[in-house]
Amino acid sequence: MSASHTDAGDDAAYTASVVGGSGFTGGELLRLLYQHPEFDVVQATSRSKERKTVGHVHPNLREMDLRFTSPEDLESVDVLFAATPHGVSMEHVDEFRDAADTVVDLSADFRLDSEDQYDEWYDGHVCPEYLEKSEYALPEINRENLPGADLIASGGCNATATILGLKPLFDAGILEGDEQAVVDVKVGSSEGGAGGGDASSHPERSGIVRPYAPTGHRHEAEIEQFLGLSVSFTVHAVDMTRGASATCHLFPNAPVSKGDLWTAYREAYADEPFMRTVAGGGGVYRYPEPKAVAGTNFGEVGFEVDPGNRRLVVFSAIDNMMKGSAGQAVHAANVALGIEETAGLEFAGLHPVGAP
Amino acid sequence: MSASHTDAGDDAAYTASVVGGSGFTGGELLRLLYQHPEFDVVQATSRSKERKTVGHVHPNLREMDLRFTSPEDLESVDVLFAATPHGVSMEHVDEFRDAADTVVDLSADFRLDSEDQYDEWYDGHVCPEYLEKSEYALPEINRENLPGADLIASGGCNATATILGLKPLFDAGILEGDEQAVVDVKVGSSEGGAGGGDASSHPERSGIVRPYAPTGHRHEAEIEQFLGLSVSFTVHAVDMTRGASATCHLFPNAPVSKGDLWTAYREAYADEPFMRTVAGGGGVYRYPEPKAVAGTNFGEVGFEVDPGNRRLVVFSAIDNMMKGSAGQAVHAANVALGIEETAGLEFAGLHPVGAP
Amino acid sequence: MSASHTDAGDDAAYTASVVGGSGFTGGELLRLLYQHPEFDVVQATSRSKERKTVGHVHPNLREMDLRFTSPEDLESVDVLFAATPHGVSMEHVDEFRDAADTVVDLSADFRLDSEDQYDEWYDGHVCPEYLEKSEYALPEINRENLPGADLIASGGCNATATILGLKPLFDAGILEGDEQAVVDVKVGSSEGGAGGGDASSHPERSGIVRPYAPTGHRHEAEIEQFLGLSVSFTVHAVDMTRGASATCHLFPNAPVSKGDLWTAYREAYADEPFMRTVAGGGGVYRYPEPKAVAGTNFGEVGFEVDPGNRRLVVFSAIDNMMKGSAGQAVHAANVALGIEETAGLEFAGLHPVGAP
Amino acid sequence: MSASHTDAGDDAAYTASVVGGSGFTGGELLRLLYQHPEFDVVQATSRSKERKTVGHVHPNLREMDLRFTSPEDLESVDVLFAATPHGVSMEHVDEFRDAADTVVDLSADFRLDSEDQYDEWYDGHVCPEYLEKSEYALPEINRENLPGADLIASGGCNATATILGLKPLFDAGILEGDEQAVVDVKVGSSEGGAGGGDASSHPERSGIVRPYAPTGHRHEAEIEQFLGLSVSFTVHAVDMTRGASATCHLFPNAPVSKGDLWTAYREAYADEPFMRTVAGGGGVYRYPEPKAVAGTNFGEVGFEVDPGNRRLVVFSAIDNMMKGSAGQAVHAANVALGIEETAGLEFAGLHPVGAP
Amino acid sequence: MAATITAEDPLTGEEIEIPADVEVGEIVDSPATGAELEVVSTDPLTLEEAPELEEDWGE
Amino acid sequence: MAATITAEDPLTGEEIEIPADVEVGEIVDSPATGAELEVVSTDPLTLEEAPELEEDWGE
Ligand SMILES: NC(=O)c1ccc[n+]([C@@H]2O[C@H](COP(=O)([O-])OP(=O)(O)OC[C@H]3O[C@@H](n4cnc5c(N)ncnc54)[C@H](OP(=O)(O)O)[C@@H]3O)[C@@H](O)[C@H]2O)c1
Ligand SMILES: NC(=O)c1ccc[n+]([C@@H]2O[C@H](COP(=O)([O-])OP(=O)(O)OC[C@H]3O[C@@H](n4cnc5c(N)ncnc54)[C@H](OP(=O)(O)O)[C@@H]3O)[C@@H](O)[C@H]2O)c1
Ligand SMILES: NC(=O)c1ccc[n+]([C@@H]2O[C@H](COP(=O)([O-])OP(=O)(O)OC[C@H]3O[C@@H](n4cnc5c(N)ncnc54)[C@H](OP(=O)(O)O)[C@@H]3O)[C@@H](O)[C@H]2O)c1
Ligand SMILES: NC(=O)c1ccc[n+]([C@@H]2O[C@H](COP(=O)([O-])OP(=O)(O)OC[C@H]3O[C@@H](n4cnc5c(N)ncnc54)[C@H](OP(=O)(O)O)[C@@H]3O)[C@@H](O)[C@H]2O)c1
Ligand SMILES: [Zn+2]
Ligand SMILES: [Zn+2]
Repeated sequence: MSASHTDAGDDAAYTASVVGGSGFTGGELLRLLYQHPEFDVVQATSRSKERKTVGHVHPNLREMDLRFTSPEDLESVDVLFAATPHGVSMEHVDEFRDAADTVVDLSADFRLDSEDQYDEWYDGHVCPEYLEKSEYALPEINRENLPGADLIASGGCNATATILGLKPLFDAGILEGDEQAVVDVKVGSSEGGAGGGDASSHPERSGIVRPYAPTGHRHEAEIEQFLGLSVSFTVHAVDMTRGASATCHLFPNAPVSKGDLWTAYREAYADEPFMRTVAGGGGVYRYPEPKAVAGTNFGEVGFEVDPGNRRLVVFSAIDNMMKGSAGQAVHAANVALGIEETAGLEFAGLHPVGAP
Repeated sequence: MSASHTDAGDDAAYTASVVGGSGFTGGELLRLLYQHPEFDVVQATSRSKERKTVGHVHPNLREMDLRFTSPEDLESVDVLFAATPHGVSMEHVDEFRDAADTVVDLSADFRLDSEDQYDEWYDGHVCPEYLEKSEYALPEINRENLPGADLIASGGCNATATILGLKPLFDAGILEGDEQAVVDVKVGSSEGGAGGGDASSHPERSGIVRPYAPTGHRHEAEIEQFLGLSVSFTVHAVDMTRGASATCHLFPNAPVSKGDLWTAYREAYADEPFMRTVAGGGGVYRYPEPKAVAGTNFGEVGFEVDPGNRRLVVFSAIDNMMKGSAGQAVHAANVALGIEETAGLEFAGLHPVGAP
Repeated sequence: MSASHTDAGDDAAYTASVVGGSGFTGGELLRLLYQHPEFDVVQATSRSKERKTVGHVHPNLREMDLRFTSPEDLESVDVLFAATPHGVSMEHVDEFRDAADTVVDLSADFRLDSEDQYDEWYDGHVCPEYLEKSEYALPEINRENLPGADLIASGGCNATATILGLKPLFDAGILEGDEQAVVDVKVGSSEGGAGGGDASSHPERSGIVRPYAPTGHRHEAEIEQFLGLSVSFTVHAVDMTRGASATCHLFPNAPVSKGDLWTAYREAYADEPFMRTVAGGGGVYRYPEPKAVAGTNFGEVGFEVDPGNRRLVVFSAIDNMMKGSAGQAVHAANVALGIEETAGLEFAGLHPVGAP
Repeated sequence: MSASHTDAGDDAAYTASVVGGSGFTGGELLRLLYQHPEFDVVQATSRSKERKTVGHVHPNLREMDLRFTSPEDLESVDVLFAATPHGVSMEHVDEFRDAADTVVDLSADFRLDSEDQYDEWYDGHVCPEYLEKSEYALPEINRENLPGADLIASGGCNATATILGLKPLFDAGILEGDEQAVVDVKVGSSEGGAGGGDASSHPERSGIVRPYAPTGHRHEAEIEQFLGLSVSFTVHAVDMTRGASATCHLFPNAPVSKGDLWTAYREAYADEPFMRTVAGGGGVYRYPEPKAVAGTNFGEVGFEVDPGNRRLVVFSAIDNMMKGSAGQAVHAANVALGIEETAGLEFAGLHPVGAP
Repeated sequence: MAATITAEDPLTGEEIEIPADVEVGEIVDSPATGAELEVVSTDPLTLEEAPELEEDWGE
Repeated sequence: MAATITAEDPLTGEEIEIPADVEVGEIVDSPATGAELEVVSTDPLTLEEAPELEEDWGE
């Protein structure tokens, strides 16, 4: 018997399955659900790893007694988490909903509100009728609509980082939506998923600062949908495995002080269990950093004012695999089902930690 | 209120303090105890960071509502953990024992049995009378003596990795103690502690394979004490922050098969909650690796036979900050106090994870 | 005798010394001058490493037969390179000029034109009379004034990256100076120099995206001086040792096409021996990256247009130790002395290379 | 015109081609030959990158005016370098020799002396008649046979590191061949070549200490052939891109002092242009390290004695892409053709440098 | 989860659980060793180690 | 833990807890901002931001 065998077994309130369990976010879902007091994982799918143990792919889960099965044979569960590439869930959503009361999808397939947006930013949508029904997972902006939701769309990692950084400014009226906004994002290699190509091999991907989405990143759509702000978005790949860090350069219409900002962020996040504001001060970790939240569901936000340029800089850092996907998905499921919000998500992270 | 505020408060059975709480292993102790159901942390000491919050130094613990105090003013607690450099605990052990019923020391000060060994490997000892009383923390080799122990010496990280790798071979009679044994160790930068010098600056320490203890490493003493085997020990620094990986090249007196080895390791570790045997097979993670256990209290051991050279190779991997120090210390305290062994140590680790 | 002993000995046309030879850029100067056909290094100073060999500090220069001496005892040379922290050269400039006909300073001490600027951005200046006499080293913007110059100020690394990226846009009239300009910079750990503090230890510095100059970076002054553009500047530390990458988010007054941009950059850099334009195309390396120029004196610039946001994104990448300091300094010295511009600077760089 | 355009054009004495020019060692060959005073590169082959420029794949060679062509259409040259996977050269050796007077092969195909060895360690050989004719490239052990050689086999990178470390001990009679010898090797990701699989993706390959060849590595054959010593060989992958570091744990029949060792290594390498002995002393870099030779053709060797275990530890470090393959190949070609040995190989390396 | 049956791991001698519907020629992995095991017969259920292709790194 | 008293964080306006025995001139840090705060008076207890030395990186 193993230490991590906190598998709640018969005590668990809900059964769960993970479609796409051999992928990176699928592995994180399995880890979180396996150690979650209220979930019992009964299925993980993979086409390429069928019959192999979960530990074969995810070495941190060697203790888990589960083998991948085909996504063709979905078992009936309370909650199905889908961690498949864009396009898969929209194809299979009816099967998913037949198999489970609640479907939580990590892809972009149900994040946007209208078919038009999918036509503009993606390659259209095959079941636009679900777009109205689905709820965006991020509790910090959509908590009130999650209880009882049966189709939940977990946010994009870079969009999540950006939205978490900027939302308090809209709530406080510091931003109104017509401002110039540059968002310069730095991400780790796990954002690319387990697939990877030439550019993600270790020799080519180590030590880089590589513009991978210079313009036109699809997460602009989510940000605009939720904040009403059109952002100039650029994403760089840097040398870490986990982490998304968004630096937002903003030009508010009226001057703003650090005190105003502290008030705005306190208002927004003082009661949020997973949000921290870090804005200057002493020591090594003075602003948000992905390292400080690696492996956790925490988000860090912070800011600095630049009066000379009438600029406001907002920093936001998350673990793309946690707050940016699997952790957000479990958080939303907790809220949807009425479970304690932080259940299964308490891990505080590590210090020191290298390039997690 | 914070997600990681699993601080057990009034429910916790035991109070605890951490002397040396601003250091690397001290930070890990704080993290583990903070999220431990049976402990309530009431004090963390630091001379250089007095009055600063714990989160000032350890950004993963920003939620923790505790400030460093001076080690001169120790509060009364049930268990005092000392995470100070070699030599400090032996100077202060009487104060520590006055302040606490149980003292768990992470340094080398109480690991060896006799003053002679300290004369040979260190610079002597100032209170050798405690050497007989103290118990080595590693439950896998000393579980039966831990219940009720009031002075516990947590093992050296490299010694722990080596002992865990080799012990099953002694139990099974495959090794007897007179064999040639080369142990080639690779470690991360957190082994050096928070101090660091020129050699541990990022530009000088990145990307290295650097022989840092070519010969004469003091952990040889612990290994010999517990296994009765004299090992040829060499330690290299490599580019990771957490992790110790020991490769043991052994020349048994009689031929040994993989089947024999599987039997030996199963006998030794099948019931151990934190030990995994990983020896060949498919996928990416076929042998023990520090990445696979980073952030956790797990140890991985594995082996391969090399009949052409009549050699047996044993691999062992741990997180030096966890199984190699803070995790081992908490594990031993759990056993000493009769708490569930795995309490507070269930974290399964992350995948993927970079250079944690 | 050694392979790298291309030390030109009696054939070399000029003698040179390096003040601050034990530092990071000082080490690069020594390497470049040692292998330069027209220079003979006769002195390298260090107070802390006096009497030690150059190879003691810089392991790549173990073959070099030179020991550090005190900066108090400067020898007479043709060219003195100073690679000391800000403030040292302004104190010692008269001694430097007594010792050498040509002084090339790598610090910020002689980069700005007026005492006012030093009052605003630094802590004033002790010999403002030299500010008019000194020439900025970067040949791409100041080649015509370098021949015969006797006091040369090598540019700031982040300023150099930014200026190289933006200058073609001013030459071509695409930018005029009144535009909104956000410059988001990512730098490696060697920018901090050999000193380093807590924040630059390997465990704390690995795997980071850390805002280290959120606003108010002093390089804004250089950029404004040369381009007449006020930039909103933010610098992040990321996990590499060498490299500075500047992403400039610009909002030109009139729309601009990729064709216009190709023309502008071709005009500016087609005849420049060290500038490459990389803007889209296939393969792994489609935009400027520090990895692609690591160890070299090359600069890469590139761009992308974002019509939806009326934005122009310019990327610029250099090795901060080369094009951003030591390489730029030698390049300028070559031009000043009438030596072949590329002499000693031909190294093409490495592929693959990790986090150089 | 470009800085690195030291392409000797009409002055170059020899024409050269690189078969497998899109691979990692092929790229290094192109870089070295491009900047070599005596070579003019006329062809680089790639099947998958046919018609693309060399710079498309190797960003450090963007200035090079050459496109990949098919290996089916070999041009006539003085020297053909083959940097293809094991098995390709033995299939095509006659075509290669038709196209060129001198063939330098980087694969294992012509390194061993007899067909028997290929039967034992590889999958046999298709043209064993060449095995007697080919010369091993490493000048440090085979310089006298290289002049005029027309088929040259560049050594294995791990074998090269080991042989360079141990040879002085055989020359000096310190080792005789019947000793116990453990060789524990740590290598970077470029050893795997540009292909790579799941295990070499950045997320899976970062921060590892991974046993990739626990036993039975084929380089044992080369080592035994040249030293007459059977070595217990284990190879680990660690987090760097370039570099191979071999730690040899040896048990000599008679005691040996550090003085004896210094004498042995001085005898062996004092006149070697690319070998350094580094064995203790002060500073950060006290023993051989791959970082100290990254990007160069240098090899570092060093040692320490462990009288307690009657052990001798030898460290050896090279850049696998240079001294371990492309550099060694060019070095051998220089010797074979009577060119200055160090021509084109003078680069001294970088300091600081991260994980090159 | 789908039905499972037990078989002996040919490497370690342990009893392991594998899916009940395996067919001859299928590959499953051993949870203890991670090794790939080939189903060489279903009656009696017999597994054998399936040697993976050796990687040929860095030679 | 030792006794604490509350004071107002001059940066954020929040009430923060600091050790009861602070003296004028001492530095404590603000838990919310991490900023260094100097005790400029104890009666009434008043804190001011203590500007840290700027790092002078990479210029
Ligand atoms: N990685 C991140 O940081 C991140 C963050 C936010 C959101 N997301 C989103 O989360 C989703 C998963 O991302 P990831 O990074 O985990 O990807 P990944 O590592 O590539 O994993 C994809 C998973 O889906 C499975 N799969 C692929 N095609 C399938 C199909 N047609 N039917 C059923 N299963 C299929 C794969 O396994 P088999 O091929 O073996 O079946 C694999 O288990 C994506 O939509 C991504 O955009 C990812
Ligand atoms: N790092 C590892 O992987 C590892 C593994 C196994 C065992 N260990 C052992 O664990 C112990 C701590 O290691 P570490 O890596 O955590 O070291 P560290 O990061 O250097 O921390 C040392 C701590 O001790 C405090 N301290 C130093 N001198 C003291 C003194 N004279 N009195 C009271 N406190 C003092 C320091 O804080 P102030 O100076 O501010 O008081 C700091 O909090 C060492 O004995 C080490 O050998 C470490
Ligand atoms: N690092 C970069 O990427 C970069 C880029 C552009 C510009 N720069 C500029 O280049 C200069 C050097 O930077 P660095 O990174 O090479 O710094 P560094 O590594 O810290 O080296 C500084 C050197 O100056 C010497 N030194 C310090 N104080 C001195 C004094 N008062 N008198 C004489 N020598 C003194 C030091 O040696 P001793 O203390 O032993 O004498 C050392 O050799 C700085 O002005 C920096 O802003 C650096
Ligand atoms: N990497 C090292 O550190 C190292 C060290 C010592 C020795 N070596 C040896 O050097 C050789 C090359 O290694 P590498 O790491 O450079 O490999 P690599 O990166 O995989 O490159 C292999 C090259 O060979 C070409 N190629 C593959 N199959 C071919 C075929 N059948 N006919 C013609 N061309 C073919 C490939 O291009 P296309 O497929 O596009 O034609 C590519 O250009 C190997 O034999 C290796 O063992 C490598
Ligand atoms: Zn690193
Ligand atoms: Zn890395």
